[in-house]
Amino acid sequence: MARLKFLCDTERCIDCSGCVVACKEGNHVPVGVNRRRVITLDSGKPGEKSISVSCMHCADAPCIAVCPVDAIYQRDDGVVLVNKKTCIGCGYCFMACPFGAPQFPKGEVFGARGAMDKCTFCAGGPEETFSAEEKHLYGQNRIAEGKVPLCAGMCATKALLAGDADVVADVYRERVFQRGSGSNAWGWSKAYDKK
Amino acid sequence: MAISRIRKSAGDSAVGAGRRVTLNPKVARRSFLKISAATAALTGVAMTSKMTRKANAAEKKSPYAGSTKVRTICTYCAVGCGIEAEVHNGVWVRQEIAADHPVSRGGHCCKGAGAIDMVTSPKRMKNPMKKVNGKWTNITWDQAITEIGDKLLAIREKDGPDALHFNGSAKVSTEMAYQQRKFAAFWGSNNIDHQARI
Amino acid sequence: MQRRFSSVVLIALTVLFAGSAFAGELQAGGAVTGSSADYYGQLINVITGNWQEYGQLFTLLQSQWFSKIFLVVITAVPAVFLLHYLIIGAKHFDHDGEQIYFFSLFARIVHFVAAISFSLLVITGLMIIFGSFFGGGMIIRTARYVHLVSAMVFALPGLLMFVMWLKEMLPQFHDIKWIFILGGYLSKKKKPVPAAKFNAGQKMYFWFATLGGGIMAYTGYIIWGFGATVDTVRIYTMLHNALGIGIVAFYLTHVYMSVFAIAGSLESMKTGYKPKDEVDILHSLYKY
Amino acid sequence: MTNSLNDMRHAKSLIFIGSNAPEAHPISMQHILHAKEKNNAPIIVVDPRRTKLAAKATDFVRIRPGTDAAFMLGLINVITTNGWEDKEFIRTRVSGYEELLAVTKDYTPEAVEEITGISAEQTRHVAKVLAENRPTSLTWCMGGTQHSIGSSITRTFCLLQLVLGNMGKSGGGTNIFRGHDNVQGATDMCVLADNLPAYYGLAEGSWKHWCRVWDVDYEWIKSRFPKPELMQLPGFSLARWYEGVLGEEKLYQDTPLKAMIQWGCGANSNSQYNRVVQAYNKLELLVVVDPFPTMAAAACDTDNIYLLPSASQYETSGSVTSTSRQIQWRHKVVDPVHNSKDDYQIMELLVNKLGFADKFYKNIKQVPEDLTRELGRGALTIGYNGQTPERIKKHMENWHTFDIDSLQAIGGPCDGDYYGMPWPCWTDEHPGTPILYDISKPVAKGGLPFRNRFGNEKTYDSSGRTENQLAAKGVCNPGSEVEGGYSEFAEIVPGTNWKTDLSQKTLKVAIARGMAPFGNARARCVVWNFPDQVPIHREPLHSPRPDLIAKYPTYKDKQKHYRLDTRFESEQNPELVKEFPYVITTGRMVEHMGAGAETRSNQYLAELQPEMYAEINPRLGNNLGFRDGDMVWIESPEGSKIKVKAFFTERVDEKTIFLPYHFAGVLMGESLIDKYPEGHAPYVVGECGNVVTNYGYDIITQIQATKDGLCKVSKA
Repeated sequence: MARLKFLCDTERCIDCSGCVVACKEGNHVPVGVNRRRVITLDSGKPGEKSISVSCMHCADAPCIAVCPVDAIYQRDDGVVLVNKKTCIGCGYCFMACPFGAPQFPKGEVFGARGAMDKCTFCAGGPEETFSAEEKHLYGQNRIAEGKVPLCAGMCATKALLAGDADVVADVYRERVFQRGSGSNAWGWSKAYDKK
Repeated sequence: MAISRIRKSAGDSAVGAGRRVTLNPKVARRSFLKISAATAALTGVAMTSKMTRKANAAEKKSPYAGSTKVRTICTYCAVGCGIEAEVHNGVWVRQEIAADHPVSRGGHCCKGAGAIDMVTSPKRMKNPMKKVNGKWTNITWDQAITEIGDKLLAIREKDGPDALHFNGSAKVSTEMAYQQRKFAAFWGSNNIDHQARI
Repeated sequence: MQRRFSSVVLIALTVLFAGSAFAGELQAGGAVTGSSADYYGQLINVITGNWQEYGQLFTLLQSQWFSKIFLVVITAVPAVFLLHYLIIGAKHFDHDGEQIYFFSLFARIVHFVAAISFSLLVITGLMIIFGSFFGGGMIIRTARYVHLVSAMVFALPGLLMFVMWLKEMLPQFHDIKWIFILGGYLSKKKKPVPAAKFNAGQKMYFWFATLGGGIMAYTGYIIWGFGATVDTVRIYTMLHNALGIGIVAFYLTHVYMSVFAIAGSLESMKTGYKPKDEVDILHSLYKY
Repeated sequence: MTNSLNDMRHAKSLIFIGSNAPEAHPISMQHILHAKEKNNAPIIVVDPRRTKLAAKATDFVRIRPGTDAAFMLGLINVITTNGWEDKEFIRTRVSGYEELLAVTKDYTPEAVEEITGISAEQTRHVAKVLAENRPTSLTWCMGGTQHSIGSSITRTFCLLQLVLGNMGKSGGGTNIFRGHDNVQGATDMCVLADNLPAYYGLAEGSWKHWCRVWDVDYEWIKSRFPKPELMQLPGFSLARWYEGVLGEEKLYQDTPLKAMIQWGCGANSNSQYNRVVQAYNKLELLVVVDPFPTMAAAACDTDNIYLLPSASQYETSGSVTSTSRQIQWRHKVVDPVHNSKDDYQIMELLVNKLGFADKFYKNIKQVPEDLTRELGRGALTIGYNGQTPERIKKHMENWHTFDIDSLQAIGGPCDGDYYGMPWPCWTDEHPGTPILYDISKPVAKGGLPFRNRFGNEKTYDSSGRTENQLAAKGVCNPGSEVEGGYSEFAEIVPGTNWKTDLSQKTLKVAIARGMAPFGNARARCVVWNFPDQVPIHREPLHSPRPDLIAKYPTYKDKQKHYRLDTRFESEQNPELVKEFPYVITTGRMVEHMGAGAETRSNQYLAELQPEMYAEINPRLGNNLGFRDGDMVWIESPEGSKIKVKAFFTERVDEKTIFLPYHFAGVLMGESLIDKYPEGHAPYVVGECGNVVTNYGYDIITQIQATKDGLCKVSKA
C-alpha cells in the first residue's frame, strides 16, 4: 500500500509562505489556525534555512496514541485525520506532536478550545466525500479527486514534495545526487577547499 | 509505542461510514513509480501528483460537477505565473494548480496562492463613492461620471488640459495601458505616467 | 506553608478569572515582529518545546499508562472494599444512644458543597480519561465544561475546609499507629483506635483534596488555556493525571467509608451528630 | 529582460544586484535554483542586506547603498587587467571600449573598497568567478535603479555583460526582474510622460505615426494641446507630479495641476509621501479608480475625491507582458462583482462624457481584441505586431506543449513558437525572440543583432577617436544577406522606415533577407547623449561619506527636467550626515505587493505580515538604547518622520536601516484607519516607509532615489 508523505527540501525553500496561503485559501482555514507554516532558522545570518512544516502524517503517530476519545485516526494510505465531531479539544495531541501540527480555534464555552484542526493532506475528513459538511469542517478532498495537496502543488520552488513516500524519496535522492555531482562550486572545489 | 491504538482499517465503524478513497492497490505500483520519479527529477517538479492522480483515476469525481477551468495570469509580480481558475455557475470556486504552465509550473508565492481573494475580499469597493462634507457617500455611476466629467471639462476650459495629471497603471492589461496613453494624447497633455518610473 | 498558601491564592485567582478570558491561547502568544518566519520561529519554540524529553514522556504515559492505572484504581479499590464488606462488613454504632455534636452546620454545608462538586470533578475527570468509551463528542465536551465549573465551585468550600480543619488535620504521632493497624478496619472488633477528631486516613484525604486540589486547580487552569510553554503544559498534564490517581483512590475510600463501611455516617454528616460509641472507638482521642 | 526566466536555467553563474528574488519574484527562484543545482552555478548576491536570496547564494557581497556603479566598474577593471574579457565579442560587437577602459582604470579594487566597502579581495574573487563561469546571468531590480545615478548604474551592469561577452547568449544577458504584473506591457505602451506607445518619443513624426494608427487627423490632436511645443515637452512624472500641485517650485507649463486621475496606482510607493498627501488636499479633483480604496481615500481630507470601483484583473480580460517579454492572455474568470465596472467600461464612460468617443473608438469594435490589434499595428519598434489576440490565446490554451528549458512549443498547434511570443515578434509567423541580440539564430527564427539606432559612425568627445558603429564584418545572423553590420531599414516603402511603415512591408522584406529591420550595429559603451558618456560613480545626494563627495560629486542641477527643476549639486551637503547618520533603504516583502492596497486587504496575507517595522542591526539598536520591538521615530532630512517598530536583525549592517514600503494608513504617527470608507479599510495599516525616503531623482529618468537616503533614529 502506498503511503503518502510530505518532504520539504530546505535547500529550495525560500520562505515565501505560498504553501501556507494555498492551504488556507483552498480549505478556508480561519485566521489564527495554521495547518502549515514556514519556519526560518538563523534568519538574516549566514546559513539561514527555511522549512515548511505541517502535520507529517507520522507512521506511528503520537497524536493518535494520546487522544482520549480516539478522534484521530489513520487511513490506509497513511493520512492522519481527525474527526471534529468526536474531538473534545483537550489538546493532548498538541502536547504529543513533535511538529506542533494540531491547531485549535477558539471555542465558544469558557474560552475552551474548539475541535482540533490540522493538515488533512487535502483528504477531507470522515464525512461523506465532497459533501458540504466535509468541505465546511475539513476543506477540500483533493486526494479523492486524484489531485495533490495544494501546498505542494503550489510550492514556488518545488521544495515541498508530497505524494507516495517512495517517489518523494526518489525525487529528493536524485536532487541531492545532482547537487553533489558537479566539479565546481559544490563538488571537488568544495571538497578540497579550492578557492 | 502507539501502534496498538492506530486503526489500520479505514472502514472502522467508529470513524463513521463516510466514503473514503484510498490508493488503488491494483495499480502495478513499483514499475509505474520508476517512471514518475524519473520525470520528477528531470523537471524538478514533484510529479508525485501524477501518481495519486492516476492511481485514483477509476474513482475520479469532482466536487464541482460541470465546472469550467479558466486559464489566466496572476496579477502580482511580473513573473507571470499561470492560474487555473475553477468556475462553477459563474462563481470562482477555487484555484487549481496550473502545473503545466511553462514558467511557474503550478508554483505560487503566498500572494498568488491567494489570488482568488482579489475577487472575494470583503474589503473590495462596492459602489462609486464621493466625499460630501467630509463623509463618504455612495453615488451612482451616472452621477460619478457626470460630476467628474463636468469638472474635468471646466478645468480644461479654464486652465487647459495640462491642469490634469493622469497616473496610469502597471496593473492593468496592455490594452488598457495603451488606452490610458491614448486617452492622455486625445485629452491633449503629456502629463501621464505610471509606476515603471519608480 | 508558603507553597500551600500560594496554591490557595491560585485557587482564588482561578475563581476570579476563570470566566473571563483564558488568555493563554497559542495564537495570541508571542510578540509579532519581523517577517512571518521570525514570527513562527518564535512560535515554534512555544509550540514543540523539548519534545524529546517531555513530549515523548507525555506520549508514553498518556497512551500507555494513565488510563490503565485509572482503570486499575477504579476497579481494584472498589473490589478490595467489596471483599472487605463481605468478609469484615460494616461497622455499626448506636445511633439511638448518646450523640455527640461533631460537625457544625457551617461545616456540614461546606462539606456538602465540596462533596458534590468534588464528586462531579472525579466523575467528569474519569469520563474524560475514558472518553473513547463514551465515543467522545458532545458528552465528553460537556464533561469538560462540567469539570471546569465544578473546579470553580469546589475552590471556595475547599478553601474553607482547609482553614476550618487545618489544625485538626495536622499530622500527629498517633497517626502512625493508626496507619499500622489500618484504623482497625481489618478486624470486626470494636477496639478504640488512636485518632482525634480526624483519623490518619481522613487527614491524608484532606491533604490530597485541599493541597492536591490546589495543585490540580492550578495545573488544570494552565492546561485549559495552554497558559504556559508547551513543556510546562506537558509537565502539568502529567502531574494533573498522576495526582488524579491518588485523589480518585482516596475519594473512593472516603465514599466507601461514609456510605458503606461505617453505617450511618452519611446520616451523621447530615445532622452533625455522631454516636458516642463511634467517637469513643474511631476517634478515641477526641475531647468532647 | 534580454533573456527569460526559464533561460536562467542555462546560466553557469548568476549575479544579482539590488534584487531579492525570493521576496519580489518568488517563482523565478525555481529556475535560479535549477541553475544552481544542475549547473553548479555560483550565485553572487550584491546587496546592502543579507536577503533571503543571499541565504541561497554562494557569495554574499555587502555593498554600501548607491555604490553599485563603482563595484561594477571595479569588476570590469579586474577582468580587463587580467585579460578575462571576451576579446572577440568586444572587437566585433562593441563600440567605445577604449573610452570605457579609460574610465575603469581608476576603479581598482582598492579604490572600489574605499567607495563601496567591499574588500578588494572579494571584488577580485567575484570577477574571477564570473570570468570562469560563463555565461553569467546578471539580474537587477529597483535596488539598482532607484538612485540619483540610477541610469549610470544600470549602464555599468550592461557594460559588465558586454565585457564578459554574455549578451545574446543563452544563460547570459541582463535580466531585469520587473515589479508589477504588467509593468512591462504598460511601459511598452508608454504610459509615460516622455513617450508615445512603443517608445516612439514625442517628436512630431512620432505623433504623426500614431495619428495614422489611430486614424485621426494630426491637426486635430495638435488642436487638443494648448501649444504645439507642449506636445514635445515631457509631462510631469509619477515621481514628482505633486510638485506641480503644490506650486513651490518653478513649473514649465502655464498652469499648476488641479485635477488628478489615479487609475490602479497606490501612490504610497512615492517617496516623500507626505508631500503627495499635501498635494491630494490641494487638488480640485481627485479620481481614484481602483478595486480597493487605496491610501488616497484615507489621506485626502477634502471633498474633492471620487472613488470609482474598478473590477479586479480577474473580472476583465486582456494581454499582459511578463518580465520575460512574454505576452499572455489574462482571461476573464468571473463578471465584475458588486457594482464595479471593468477598466474598459470606465474608460468608455469617461471618454463618452468628455466628448471624443467617436475618434477614440474609431477602430475599436470589440474590446479588448481590437485594441490589441490597433496597438500592434503601431508598436513596430518593439515588434508587438505579431502577437495577435488569436495567437496569444492559442498559446494559453496550449501552454502545456511548451518545453520548460527552451520555452519552445514541441509539436501541437504552436509548434516552434516561443511561449508568449516574446517581443519583438515581427510578423504573424515569427516565433518571438526569446533572447535579445542573439546572432546564433536566423532573424526569422528569433535571432537578432544589436540595434542600429545612433548613426553609423561617431567621434568620441573624450578621446577624439572616430569609430564605426556597425557590427564587424562577418558578424550577423545566419542567412543574413549582408555579412556584417548594416544600417536600419528605410525607404522600402517610400517616405517610411521600418518603424513607421504601417503596411509592415519593410519588416517582411528585412526578415525575408535574413536581416533585422533595425540594422546590425555595435553595443555602445559611450552614450554621447547622456551627461556621463561613460558611466562613473557619483556619491548619492545624501551621502554618508562626506569625504567622498569631493572626489565623486553629483551632477550640476538640472533645469527643465519633466516640467520641473531637479536639484543635484545644491542638494548635496557634506554636513548632512552629522545630523542624519544612518542610511535608509527600502524594499519588498513577499507577503505584500506595491502599495499594499490589495494584499493588506487579504486576511491571510495580513495575518502573515501584520505590522510595519524597521530592520535595525542589534548592535545599532543597542548603541542607541532601544530594544527589539520598541517603537522608534525615523526622521528624514526633509523634516518628515514615521513611528515604527524596531525589528532587530542582522540582515542589515550597523549603518543601514531597512523599511518595507508596502504599508499605509498611518501617517507620521497618526492612524488614518477611520478615514477609509466604512468597511473598506484594509486589515492591516502601518506607516508608509516612503514618508522618510529622501529627495533625490535620477538625472535621466527622474526615478526616485529611495535606496540611498539618510535618516536619524530615536526612541519614541
